[in-house]
Amino acid sequence: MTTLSTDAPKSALSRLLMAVTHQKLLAFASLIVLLIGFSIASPNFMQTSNMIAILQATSVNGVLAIAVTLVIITGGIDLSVGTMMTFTAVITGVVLTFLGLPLLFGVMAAIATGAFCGSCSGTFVAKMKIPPFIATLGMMLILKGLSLVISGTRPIYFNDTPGFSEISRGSVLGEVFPALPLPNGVLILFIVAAVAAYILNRTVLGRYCFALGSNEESVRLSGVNTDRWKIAIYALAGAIVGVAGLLIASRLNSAQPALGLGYELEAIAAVVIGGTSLSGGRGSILGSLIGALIMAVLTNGLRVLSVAQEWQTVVTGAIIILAVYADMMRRKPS
Amino acid sequence: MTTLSTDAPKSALSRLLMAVTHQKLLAFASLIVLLIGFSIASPNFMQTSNMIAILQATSVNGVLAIAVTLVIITGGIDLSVGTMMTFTAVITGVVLTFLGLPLLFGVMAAIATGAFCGSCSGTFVAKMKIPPFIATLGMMLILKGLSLVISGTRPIYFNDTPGFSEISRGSVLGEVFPALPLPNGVLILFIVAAVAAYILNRTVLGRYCFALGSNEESVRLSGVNTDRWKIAIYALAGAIVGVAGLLIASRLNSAQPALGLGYELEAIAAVVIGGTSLSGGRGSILGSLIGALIMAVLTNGLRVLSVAQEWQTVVTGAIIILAVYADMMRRKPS
Amino acid sequence: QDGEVFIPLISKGFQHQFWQAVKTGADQAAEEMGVRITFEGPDNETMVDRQIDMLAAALANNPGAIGFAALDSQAAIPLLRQADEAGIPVIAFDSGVDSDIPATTTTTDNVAAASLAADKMAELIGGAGKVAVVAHDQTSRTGIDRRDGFLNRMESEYPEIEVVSVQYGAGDQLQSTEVAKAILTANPDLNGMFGTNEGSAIGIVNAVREMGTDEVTVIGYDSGKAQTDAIRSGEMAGAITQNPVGIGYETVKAAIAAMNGEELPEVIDTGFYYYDQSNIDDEEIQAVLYD
Amino acid sequence: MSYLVEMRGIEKRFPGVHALRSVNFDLRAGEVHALMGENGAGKSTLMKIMSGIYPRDGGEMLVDGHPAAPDSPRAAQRLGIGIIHQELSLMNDLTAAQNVLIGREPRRSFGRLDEAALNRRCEEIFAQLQLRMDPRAPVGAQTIARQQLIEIAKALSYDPRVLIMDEPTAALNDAEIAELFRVIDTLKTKGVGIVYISHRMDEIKRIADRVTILRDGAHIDTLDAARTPLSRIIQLMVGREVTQSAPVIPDTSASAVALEVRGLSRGKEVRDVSFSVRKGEILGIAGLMGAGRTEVARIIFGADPRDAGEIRVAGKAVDIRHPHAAVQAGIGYLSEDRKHFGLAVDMSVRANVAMADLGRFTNRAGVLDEAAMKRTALDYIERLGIRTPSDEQDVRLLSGGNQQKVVIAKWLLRDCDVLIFDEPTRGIDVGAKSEIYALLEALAAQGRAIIVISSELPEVMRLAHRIAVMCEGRLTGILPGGAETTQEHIMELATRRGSALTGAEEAI
Ligand SMILES: Nc1ncnc2c1ncn2[C@@H]1O[C@H](COP(=O)(O)OP(=O)(O)OP(=O)(O)O)[C@@H](O)[C@H]1O
Ligand SMILES: Nc1ncnc2c1ncn2[C@@H]1O[C@H](COP(=O)(O)OP(=O)(O)OP(=O)(O)O)[C@@H](O)[C@H]1O
Ligand SMILES: [Mg+2]
Ligand SMILES: [Mg+2]
Repeated sequence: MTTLSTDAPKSALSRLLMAVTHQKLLAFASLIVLLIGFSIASPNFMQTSNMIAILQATSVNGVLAIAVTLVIITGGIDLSVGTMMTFTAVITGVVLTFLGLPLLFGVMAAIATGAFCGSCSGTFVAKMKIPPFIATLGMMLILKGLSLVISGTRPIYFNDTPGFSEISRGSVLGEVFPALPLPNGVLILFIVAAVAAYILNRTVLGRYCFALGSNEESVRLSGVNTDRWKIAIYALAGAIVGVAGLLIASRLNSAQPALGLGYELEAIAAVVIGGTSLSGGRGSILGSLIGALIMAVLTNGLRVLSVAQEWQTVVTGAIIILAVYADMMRRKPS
Repeated sequence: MTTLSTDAPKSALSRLLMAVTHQKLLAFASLIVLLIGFSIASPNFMQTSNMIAILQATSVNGVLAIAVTLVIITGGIDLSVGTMMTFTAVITGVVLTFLGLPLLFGVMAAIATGAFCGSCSGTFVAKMKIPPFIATLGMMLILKGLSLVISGTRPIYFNDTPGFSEISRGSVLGEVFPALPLPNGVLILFIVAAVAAYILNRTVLGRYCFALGSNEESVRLSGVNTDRWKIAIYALAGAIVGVAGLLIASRLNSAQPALGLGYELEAIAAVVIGGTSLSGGRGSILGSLIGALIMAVLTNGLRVLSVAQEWQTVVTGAIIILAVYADMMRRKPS
Repeated sequence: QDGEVFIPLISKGFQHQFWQAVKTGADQAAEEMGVRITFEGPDNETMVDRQIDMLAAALANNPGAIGFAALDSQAAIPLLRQADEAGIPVIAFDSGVDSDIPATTTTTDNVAAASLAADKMAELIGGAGKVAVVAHDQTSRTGIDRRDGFLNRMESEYPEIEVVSVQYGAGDQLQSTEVAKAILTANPDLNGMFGTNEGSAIGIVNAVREMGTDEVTVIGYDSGKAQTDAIRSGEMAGAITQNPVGIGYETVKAAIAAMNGEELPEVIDTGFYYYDQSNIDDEEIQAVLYD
Repeated sequence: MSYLVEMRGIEKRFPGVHALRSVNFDLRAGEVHALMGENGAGKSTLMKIMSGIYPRDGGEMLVDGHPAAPDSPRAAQRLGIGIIHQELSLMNDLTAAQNVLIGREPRRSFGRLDEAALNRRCEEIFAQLQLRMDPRAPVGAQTIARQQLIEIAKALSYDPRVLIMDEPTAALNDAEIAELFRVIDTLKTKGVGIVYISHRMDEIKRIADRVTILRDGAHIDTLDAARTPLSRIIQLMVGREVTQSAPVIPDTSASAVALEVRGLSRGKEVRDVSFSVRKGEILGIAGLMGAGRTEVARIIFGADPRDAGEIRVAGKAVDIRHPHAAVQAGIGYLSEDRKHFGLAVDMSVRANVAMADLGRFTNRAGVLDEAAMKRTALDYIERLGIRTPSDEQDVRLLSGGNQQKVVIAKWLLRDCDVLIFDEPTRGIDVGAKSEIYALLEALAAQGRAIIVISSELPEVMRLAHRIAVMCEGRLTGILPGGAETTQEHIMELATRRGSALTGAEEAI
């Protein structure tokens, strides 16, 4: 019932703890239960390398989920994140491989492309009053097609930019603390999450995010230029999608133009499992992060257990429902 | 502002005309513009056989869109329609091919299975208070897995039930009026649409559909057993999905257990293009039908024009946005 | 446009490199023989009814002949019959259609190709040990044939080799990477892995790279730059390749022959090859690789 | 004497709020029992317990002398208890008839609806209320006043033995109030017991038989309405004397014109409206329901488009197409519908107060200064007496009147040169009302131009320096404020239909 957005300033750690205990307790508890369950079921599950594998598997979906969280809190939805991620990767490929520019330009191109695509969706929604579902569905198709057109329907490899695959695979942290060989991709996920949470809870942009989702008309009648803020939020989400594009391109050392469809549902699912309401006005980055982790743990665990693929799907569906049900149960008395 | 639901009783035809002119004018106009445009661009487009192909391509998505419309009007969403359709087809396969029961049992099994799955989703939403997005996402996964489990991951063919493929492919109408060789599948789509529109606008169930989407709390405070009605609506939607399962199984003369993912987005898109609001309370079956037709005409037309496949996607995305924008423009002054 | 011969090819997919290579071959033939082709396929190999809609739209355009790679051969029969009645020859490609309508089928034997992969795997790991399969699809014809070809060969010929896990990554490189990593986690003593298409094979290579294990023998399928690079660098032991360009080329060629009423063999086998570091630069192999 | 309903020692706690402390309340058949108290005193909470919406934490409730504990609205309906809620709760996409008879639709076989019978029954109910409304009219397109009437019709349609009315007249004006009172009289003669909550003190004298007063969640007294002077009731409610003063009308003829509108038109709702307000002046706009006052304000504020007309702020023509343009030009507008247009109810008091002026709390990097926002919010909570456990409470959880105060705080903070208040004191208690009047007067004294739209004539006459009157979209006249203008003068202009327009010109 309460949102993280309105808490008084406290130390970051105590806020995190508070959030986990008060807010996300059960989504978090579901995560713990899953971890314990899988550890008992398979001795191979709880290894450092597998934990790192899970975190790495979370990184792309986690970043996408963070982007979608912002849009969902405004009361919208973004179906284009999957193909937009691919599109930013393809543009990065054009900049780095076709044009041969230095790494930094590729990074900037991905983020700028994402922000631009996001602001297009935002304009459709805010200025042209197209329902977010349709605006971003259209964007999803347009970007999917454009990725294929620009890349000539073949992958673009980053072999000429040696540092590129380090973006996700290298481990800056591991170099400093050899005991903590966390891949950069995971580090980037956490940094994006921290920045997004800060923006959401501490800045005007974040405030309007919640306000638009809560009651857009009332915000408009408060004399706020709601259109402009909405476009800004979609653009920010797009920029974050650009980061996801970098992560996936770096991990595959290539821009795969056909990839991307289906990632949007997974990201939205992570957001909703994390307790963000699809009707807007409520939600948190931490929740989405936990949601994305739950999904990654679930998939990884079932695979490590070698559960037959068809049953994996059934079990995943059932656990998603149960996890959210547990969360609902907790909230009910309030 | 107005809904089809609230019209005074008039003759069916005049209501239809009124609906088209007052309500869906622009979605309908978009459809006409597309038809004219494609006819001019390709002489092969406006042939009887191609028109029938378009209608047939609409039939499955149209029926799914009708099912989703009911759920969306209550303010929910149904992501499970695609895999639920497959699941009902698989169960039909079990009944007809594995058990060798007569055709009628297969038909009843499909519809009953759909209604049962729908009432499960409905129970998750109404009783367990799980957000519809998650409840039906879970169902989507569960049913996808179960279809594979039950079928043994291979298609079930209906070769032992000769009449089965007539359900969608035969033409009762064509036998009576040889000039009108409309396949049964299309006829069934129209019948389902007519029945659903009747239920929506003329029965208590339909009334509560709109009422729940409009203000659920107020309905509850009026002493209505909202949970029961909500479950009933999801079950009805499920039964309609069962019809779609029959149509696709009959068209492919087989139950394809892996099919279904992605159909939900297309159905929802048809609904939204048809003017139904995702926030509930407003919408019409006719609109969803037109929405499904727009999508089928678009896809078919671009193919007949031999547009390169990657550009087809781009154009489809852009036209969907434009069609809805045109519709918004019209509504603005009101 | 008038008088021009038009041959639409309805494939099983579009975006995958394999299908793009088929398209390249078809385009080549079309250019050489002065016909116009289109090449279309659904997003993934489950969308049987979407493929039927594509076939229907293709028939509306008065084609001279049709190339068709059936996702499910039974489902398309009414439309194929319609084509037959209209005198439009149908050429099946990639996999056959259970019907005598197609004038010919240009294909490779996926089962035999996967059996060859099993033989090579057995040879490389010394006839005993644990292997796993990352397949691209659980229900499509190619997915089933390649998986079963490999599994059956292992079972019948190499009793010492245990297949510990078969999982599916939808041909998506990222998903296949996660699948392969989970398999490696669950089976630290794994000796070999087989990926049934390009995406699956690259996924395995990625997983091995990210997990830092180097005792695993990887055998792939199809080609593509990442795969040939992995073979050159030794990360992948070798791979099976079909001749997708040849399939596309032969399909168009056969279509024109059929239009001209020429006699065609029942099956045009375009063959498959195993390639590794030793023969990757051979002319014969280079001709069938794509990237 | 037996009671219809008797509540004893009722306790209710919310997180941070002890809303009811051992409250006693009883209701006889055929009486109107007024429930009075300041904003947040616990009136709505007590009634929600009676009607089965909230469970009680302690105490007992007897219906017809038997213990009862309705645990749902449906259970309460079965006991014969009906309620008209303070907040509108209608299904906007449905028609009036569909709303009124929700759950009790006339049916034919197989769950088919008998829409004709539905509309007929609804028409009958409307006829009882002498309400002229098409049962087929969609509710979402109605003004709040008419929505309120639909809520009343809905409650009546249950034929309750106990009818709770929680501020039914807050959105109504005199004609409809008179109609409502007539209906109440009929109900009384039928033996229905009525609980009546209102902040309009004059109404208590007109219809109440007994009065119960709550303060801070505690039962203060139950008195005979006829024998207790109003001033005594107010004193018991507020805990102090509230003095009513006549307006002191300053001479503003020399001040600059702050806002001038000329020939404002939009469809049939607003036709050729022209007026001006000077700095330091309070202009009241009176009129009957649907006269177009809200529409004029929304057009000036850029919330709705206009067909024709010119708006000048401080002498300069401005082109206002969006509310943010209006705010930039120095115009603020407080909407009459706080729930839909005034508040983000899921957000905290602090966030809502700052909403219209976030720029003030933002540094160049876009980071918000929470501490400053907290200080400001606490300051307004103090100044306006907003009853809330903290500035971080969700606005949704405040009582209706306190929510209204939050909206007022929001616009006071924004500090515009021209402020338009549409029904600013809707649902606000007497004590707080006089505070708000004082605030408005202070703002005017600082040189702001203020427009107050109100359906309460006494309020307009108490506040306004000049009174503009509208009827059917036209401005029919502008009267001077002060003692010489009477209610009759205003009503004469408010009912002057189109044909009499020429006469109105002279009245200006
Ligand atoms: N659901 C709730 N959760 C928390 N606090 C609540 C809730 N409902 C009411 N309150 C608090 O209980 C107190 C009593 O509220 P109530 O709505 O009964 O006041 P009221 O007398 O009806 O006031 P008004 O005249 O403004 O309508 C208020 O302080 C309010 O903030
Ligand atoms: N949301 C709306 N949709 C349709 N018509 C409306 C709407 N709001 C107001 N109207 C109509 O516009 C006209 C002017 O209404 P407006 O609300 O401006 O009057 P008002 O003088 O402010 O009266 P009130 O006391 O009801 O607020 C009326 O005929 C009313 O029915
Ligand atoms: Mg109240
Ligand atoms: Mg008004």
